[in-house]
Amino acid sequence: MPQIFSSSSNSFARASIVLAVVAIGALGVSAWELIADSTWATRQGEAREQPIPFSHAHHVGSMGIDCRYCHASVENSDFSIIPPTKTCMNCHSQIWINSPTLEPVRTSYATNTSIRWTKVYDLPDFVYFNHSIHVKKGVGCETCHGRIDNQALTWMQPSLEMRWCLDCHRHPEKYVRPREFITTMGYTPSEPQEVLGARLVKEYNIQKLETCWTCHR
Amino acid sequence: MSTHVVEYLHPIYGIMAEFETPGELVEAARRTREAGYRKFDAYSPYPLHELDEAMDLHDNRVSLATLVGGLLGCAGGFGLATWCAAVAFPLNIAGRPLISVPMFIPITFECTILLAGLTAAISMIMMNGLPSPYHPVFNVERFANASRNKFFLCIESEDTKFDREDTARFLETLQPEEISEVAR
Amino acid sequence: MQQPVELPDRIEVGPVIDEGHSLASVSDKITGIVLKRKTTLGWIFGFLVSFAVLQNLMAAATWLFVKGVGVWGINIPVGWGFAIVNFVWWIGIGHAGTLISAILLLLNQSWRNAINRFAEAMTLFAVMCAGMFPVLHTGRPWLAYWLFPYPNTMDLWPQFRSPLLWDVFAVSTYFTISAVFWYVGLIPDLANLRDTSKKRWQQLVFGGLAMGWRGSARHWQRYEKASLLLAGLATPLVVSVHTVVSFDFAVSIVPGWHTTIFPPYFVAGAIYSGFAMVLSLMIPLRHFYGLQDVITMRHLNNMAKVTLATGLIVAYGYMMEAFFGYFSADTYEKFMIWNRMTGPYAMFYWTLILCNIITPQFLWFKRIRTNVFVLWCLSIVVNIGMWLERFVIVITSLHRDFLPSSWSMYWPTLWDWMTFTGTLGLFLTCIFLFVRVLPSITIFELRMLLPGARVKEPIAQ
Amino acid sequence: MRKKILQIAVTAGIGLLSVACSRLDMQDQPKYKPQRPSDFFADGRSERPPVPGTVARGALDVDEAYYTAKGADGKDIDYFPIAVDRDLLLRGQQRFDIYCSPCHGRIGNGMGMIVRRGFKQPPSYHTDRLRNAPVGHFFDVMTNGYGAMLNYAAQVSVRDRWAIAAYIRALQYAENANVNDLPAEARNQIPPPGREITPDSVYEPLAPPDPDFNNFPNVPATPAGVPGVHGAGAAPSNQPERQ
Amino acid sequence: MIRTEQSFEIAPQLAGDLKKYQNVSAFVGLVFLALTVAGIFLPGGGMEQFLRSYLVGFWLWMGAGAGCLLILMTQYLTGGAWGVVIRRLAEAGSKTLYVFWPLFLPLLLGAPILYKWIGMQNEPVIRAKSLYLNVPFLWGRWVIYGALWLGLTWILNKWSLREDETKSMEYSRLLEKISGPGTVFFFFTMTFCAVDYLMVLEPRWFSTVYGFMIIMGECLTAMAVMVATLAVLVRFAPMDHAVTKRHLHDLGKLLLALTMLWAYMNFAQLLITWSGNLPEEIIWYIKRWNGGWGWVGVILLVGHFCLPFLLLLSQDLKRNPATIFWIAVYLVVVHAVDVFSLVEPNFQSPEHVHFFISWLDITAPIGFGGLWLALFFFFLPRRPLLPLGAPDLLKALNHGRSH
Repeated sequence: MPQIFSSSSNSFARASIVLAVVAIGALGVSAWELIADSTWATRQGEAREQPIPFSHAHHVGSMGIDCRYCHASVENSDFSIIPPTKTCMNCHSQIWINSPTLEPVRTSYATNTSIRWTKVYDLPDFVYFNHSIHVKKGVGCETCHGRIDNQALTWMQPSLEMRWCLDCHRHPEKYVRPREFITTMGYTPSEPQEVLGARLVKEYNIQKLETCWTCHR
Repeated sequence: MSTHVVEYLHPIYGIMAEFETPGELVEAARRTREAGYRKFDAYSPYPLHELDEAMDLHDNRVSLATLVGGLLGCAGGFGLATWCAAVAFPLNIAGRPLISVPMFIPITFECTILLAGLTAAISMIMMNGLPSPYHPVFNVERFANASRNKFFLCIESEDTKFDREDTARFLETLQPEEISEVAR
Repeated sequence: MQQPVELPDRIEVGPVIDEGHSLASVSDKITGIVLKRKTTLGWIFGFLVSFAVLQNLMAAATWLFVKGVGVWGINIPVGWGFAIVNFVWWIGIGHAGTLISAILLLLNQSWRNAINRFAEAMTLFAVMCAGMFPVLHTGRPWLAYWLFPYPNTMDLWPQFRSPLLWDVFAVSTYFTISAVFWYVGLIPDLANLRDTSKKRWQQLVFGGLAMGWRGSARHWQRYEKASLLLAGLATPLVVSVHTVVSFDFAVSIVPGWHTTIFPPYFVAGAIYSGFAMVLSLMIPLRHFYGLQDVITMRHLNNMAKVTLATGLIVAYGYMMEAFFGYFSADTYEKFMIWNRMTGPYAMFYWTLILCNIITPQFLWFKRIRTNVFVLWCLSIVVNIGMWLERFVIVITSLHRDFLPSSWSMYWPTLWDWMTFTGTLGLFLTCIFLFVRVLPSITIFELRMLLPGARVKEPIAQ
Repeated sequence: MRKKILQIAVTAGIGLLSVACSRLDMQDQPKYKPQRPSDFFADGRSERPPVPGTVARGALDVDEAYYTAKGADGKDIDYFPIAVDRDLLLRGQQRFDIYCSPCHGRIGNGMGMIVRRGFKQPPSYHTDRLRNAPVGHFFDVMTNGYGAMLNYAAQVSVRDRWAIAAYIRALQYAENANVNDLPAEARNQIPPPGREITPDSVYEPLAPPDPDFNNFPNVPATPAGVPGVHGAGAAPSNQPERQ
Repeated sequence: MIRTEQSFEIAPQLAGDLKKYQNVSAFVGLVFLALTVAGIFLPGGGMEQFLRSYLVGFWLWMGAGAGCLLILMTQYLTGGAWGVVIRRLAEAGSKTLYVFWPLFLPLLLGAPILYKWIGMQNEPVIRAKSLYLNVPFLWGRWVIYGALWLGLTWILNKWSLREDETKSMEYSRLLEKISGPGTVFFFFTMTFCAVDYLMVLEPRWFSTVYGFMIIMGECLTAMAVMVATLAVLVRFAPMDHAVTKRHLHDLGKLLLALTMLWAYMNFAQLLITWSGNLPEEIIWYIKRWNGGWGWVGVILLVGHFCLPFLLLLSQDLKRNPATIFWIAVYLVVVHAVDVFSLVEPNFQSPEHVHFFISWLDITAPIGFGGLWLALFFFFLPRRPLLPLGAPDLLKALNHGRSH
């Protein structure tokens, strides 16, 4: 008998084809896209453990210390340094000198060894990023790093995905602020951002650099 | 010639006649159509263009679907290239214009072919109601030869003119090798 | 009334199918190869050898992933080495299949019917081998999906003004459409296998793949239409694919690459090597499976003629390159052609001329065309010649480019050779599996060639 | 990176996983970027200090007064070795607010935020001792530290130190200023009595700052009447800076 | 041998018609050629303009004859029903070369006026190719082309008639044998001919695909003329019962294929030259892109490719003699525009590009067309319209009748 399949097999065959197309075509692709874009993959917003539970919320938020007090190279260098232990000791040679939490700092200072901080904003090595030019063109610390004055443990505010970079590179007028408010947290523009941004773009001569070699060099 | 008529409790799918040569099948199909039957089908191990005329088959929907697919592919390919190069990711490459029409033609062409080709194949399969691994005609023992060397004609019970006795008698006048009833 | 006129009724060419076959006999002969024929020792031996050679690819690819593309011989200025040579060679071979199927179907060439299935399968396997090289050449094959346009976190879209992207579209479209065309052609034969096989698992597998094909006239009508449409679409597609491959070179300004004849000349070269490869494979297949009655002398003769014709177009291309090297009066063009002929790779150039232009001239003689063994040897020579052509185009144009300070030599490393031979192994492994598990000749189209298959014989006037 | 983990997983899924997981991506390349650890050097740092005695081309600190604030007699100088102008003062104000105000307070009274949290209170600038101290003294303290205060040489550049010193002088001057010292039009802008100076209000910039703090011109005309300014214009103001 | 009662004689009415076409063509041709020659002395003309327009008209119709020769050889090589039904048309077309080859002479004599390279012997670029580009060799090549083309035409026509008379396989084999090498040599000579008379109009420019491109255009013209003629012939004996719709369909497909090949070669040259953007190459397109010439390009893109492509896709239009006739005629006309745009834009400086056309550019193609068609209709009825000795004649006659 040439009849090999039962009468239910027709629906089964058709359903399985539709299912395969949906599963592979739609779900597979979108799932991959969702995973790659998820905070799980990018580690966006995830507070990272550090050798010392340093709190920006305390130092910036309640003490009002300016960002540049510690990250002193941000205006002049492509790299904004994580401060050397000596910078901590500027104050902690006098206050909290017995705190066990700060023991690694004292040890580091005494033995001249580096504290190994965990890098939170870790750009891929094939990306060239220059802090000083961003600061100079009116990109506030807050624009990328968020309300750091509220972060007890530091987390990454943006996804650091390329499209996040490109968004600002294509539309800087949406983000720039006057230079004197660079380190201001909770900054609100004094006039509508569209007006201010457009003016600053002109005034600071901000170019919309989108070529590959702007960042990948 | 012999006739096997099996009594089924359930209504049957149709009555099937088996022929030895393609000429007989074409002639049978022509006469079946002339006799007023509409819901019937001929089965052959290779395409017989004469059957298209004999059964009055003029289905151009595959061509139409392919044309639509091709046009969509053409517009889609060119649109994709233009959108990517001029809107989503405008980049100066060696001073070429963002919309470099000559350079978009290869991809427009490939997309046209891809979509048209896939549409042709998929629409053919879908319009043929495939996949249908189960089909009543396979219930006939000798239908295994339909893909090998024999020619079959099946008048379906859904035809308004169908009558189990009359149709069987009609098929016998076509002088087939064998007549069988097809279980549903 | 006119005087009666005498017309010649000579049939000069041999039959496309030997006499004595009937509908049942062709069906049983071809399905028998898949269903009944015992797996011979020769097949097992051949398969194992191919599979062993395939391991070269596995090893070479693994090492490539471990170390990076530096294991290959490529460097500045020859950044496109074996990978591109082999890519173009394989994709060229992949052209005969669809060409035979599509163009000959459009032209109603009945001799196509016996060889198209096999040639199409060959196409698929060759394109598989071809596609592997650019992907490996990227250095990070696991990111190959970046080549396609899809919304991504980089906000990046492929560069549609780059011929390399055209290549991605062309090759993937070609593979898809070839696979679809091949599968659509298989459906009626799978139904035949389903109905003929006696083993339950075979019935299930073939039955599932045949999707319940039952040879209905209504189905055939749409089926024929779809086949014709696919053929009509595939024909320009074949041409476009190698055209795009030629654009990979020609759109640049490297002397030796940037020349307008590249598109037609590449397409001809692809068909040339493709037909040569079909001959190289078809002749042993025909011999070992006793298919002399369906793959007749006429097939071989015709394929030899197509090979000769395309070979002559390729020769025309070489001549034009040489002539315009002189006629351009351009320093770089002149130097390029002179360097090809007398430079460090001159040996390759002259071997290529010998293999691609001089040797195939024997095909002018019918005695050569119908001598199966000599024809087979010639087809191998052409395959080697076409490989050398790509080597000469890629390497000699790059290794002496504009700046003499960056001149260098290119030699493939062991890993290059292993990758290349490995793809040969992959190709042959697939071929061996294919001839074992699927009908390598289109049965239903073969039936149409039989004398009794026509409803009425054409009437002479 | 988790993206790498993903890629490893996918790669494994398609059967391409090899021993080379570390090569799966170019996110982490075997190269040194700032502050990246190193297995090669004994101290574990990739950043190397220059060999002692190295002088970068064009960075020879020949001007003793400018770089050390010491005169030929080894005592702190009492003049500014650079031109002092409005831009320098504004720069000094900004730098003071960043680096000094946490302890010294915004007005230099020694009541900064850190002091309120237990740091030893520094002396107010508005004592006679400090009012009479030579400007070189402030520079020297910033460069070498003083008492509980560690040095700020690494954080504040030489030029900025002079700018801060100038600003300290301005603070001292302002603290003892009389309303009559102001020009007539500025006098009108003094807030009416009753508005107190709150910590919030001192956070506001005292004057509209120059937008470009980093590029302030090097040799402007020297304003008259600023105490402690001597030898204006004679200073080697284009000296490269030393940390 | 199969005896058939069927007539293969040319119907008397058709013979009369052909005679009439011949006379009308000859009249039109001579009048317009005379006008063209008069253009040397008339306003809007002049010697150089005359030579340019002469080249436009001459190349279009010489190409039609050469295309017929190539198609004649090709059909011997490929076989197939389409070749059998147009063989006699191709033979008649190829014989026009007997007259058109001497017509190269005005171009050769006027070469110093028409071809700038002759006056540029001191320029390094021209000197570098002086081995090829010199006047004696130009004449020499003309002789070589003539010897080869006329020799091939003569021998193919002769053997074809012999095949008819003797019905012997010997001649069929000879025809096939000569066609192989003949095609090869024709390709090379026609490529060099295109270089000699067209490419060097822009002395520094070169393109390797040029030969292919020109030959495809010639085949297209030739095929269009033959299809148009066949569409007329099918109304009369013997073609009325020999040619089926299927034959027209196949020939229409070949027209479609040639249209696509023409477009393909042009696109290949355009894309590669445009993306390379090298000064010595792009000049050719700059002269055809700016100053109004771009519209000629648009006409060619739409008129020479898009429109015929879409029309020829339709099965019904291909099968209907009336429609395929007009499509074929249209293709000849639009190809004249192509030849015009190959020749005329070269005569302008790249700095000052502007569209221009002389009335001679209209009269010359019409004049040569009349001459060509007169010759064609003169040669056509000299032998049976179908090759009665062709081995696959019967098969060809049955083509399209089996179902």
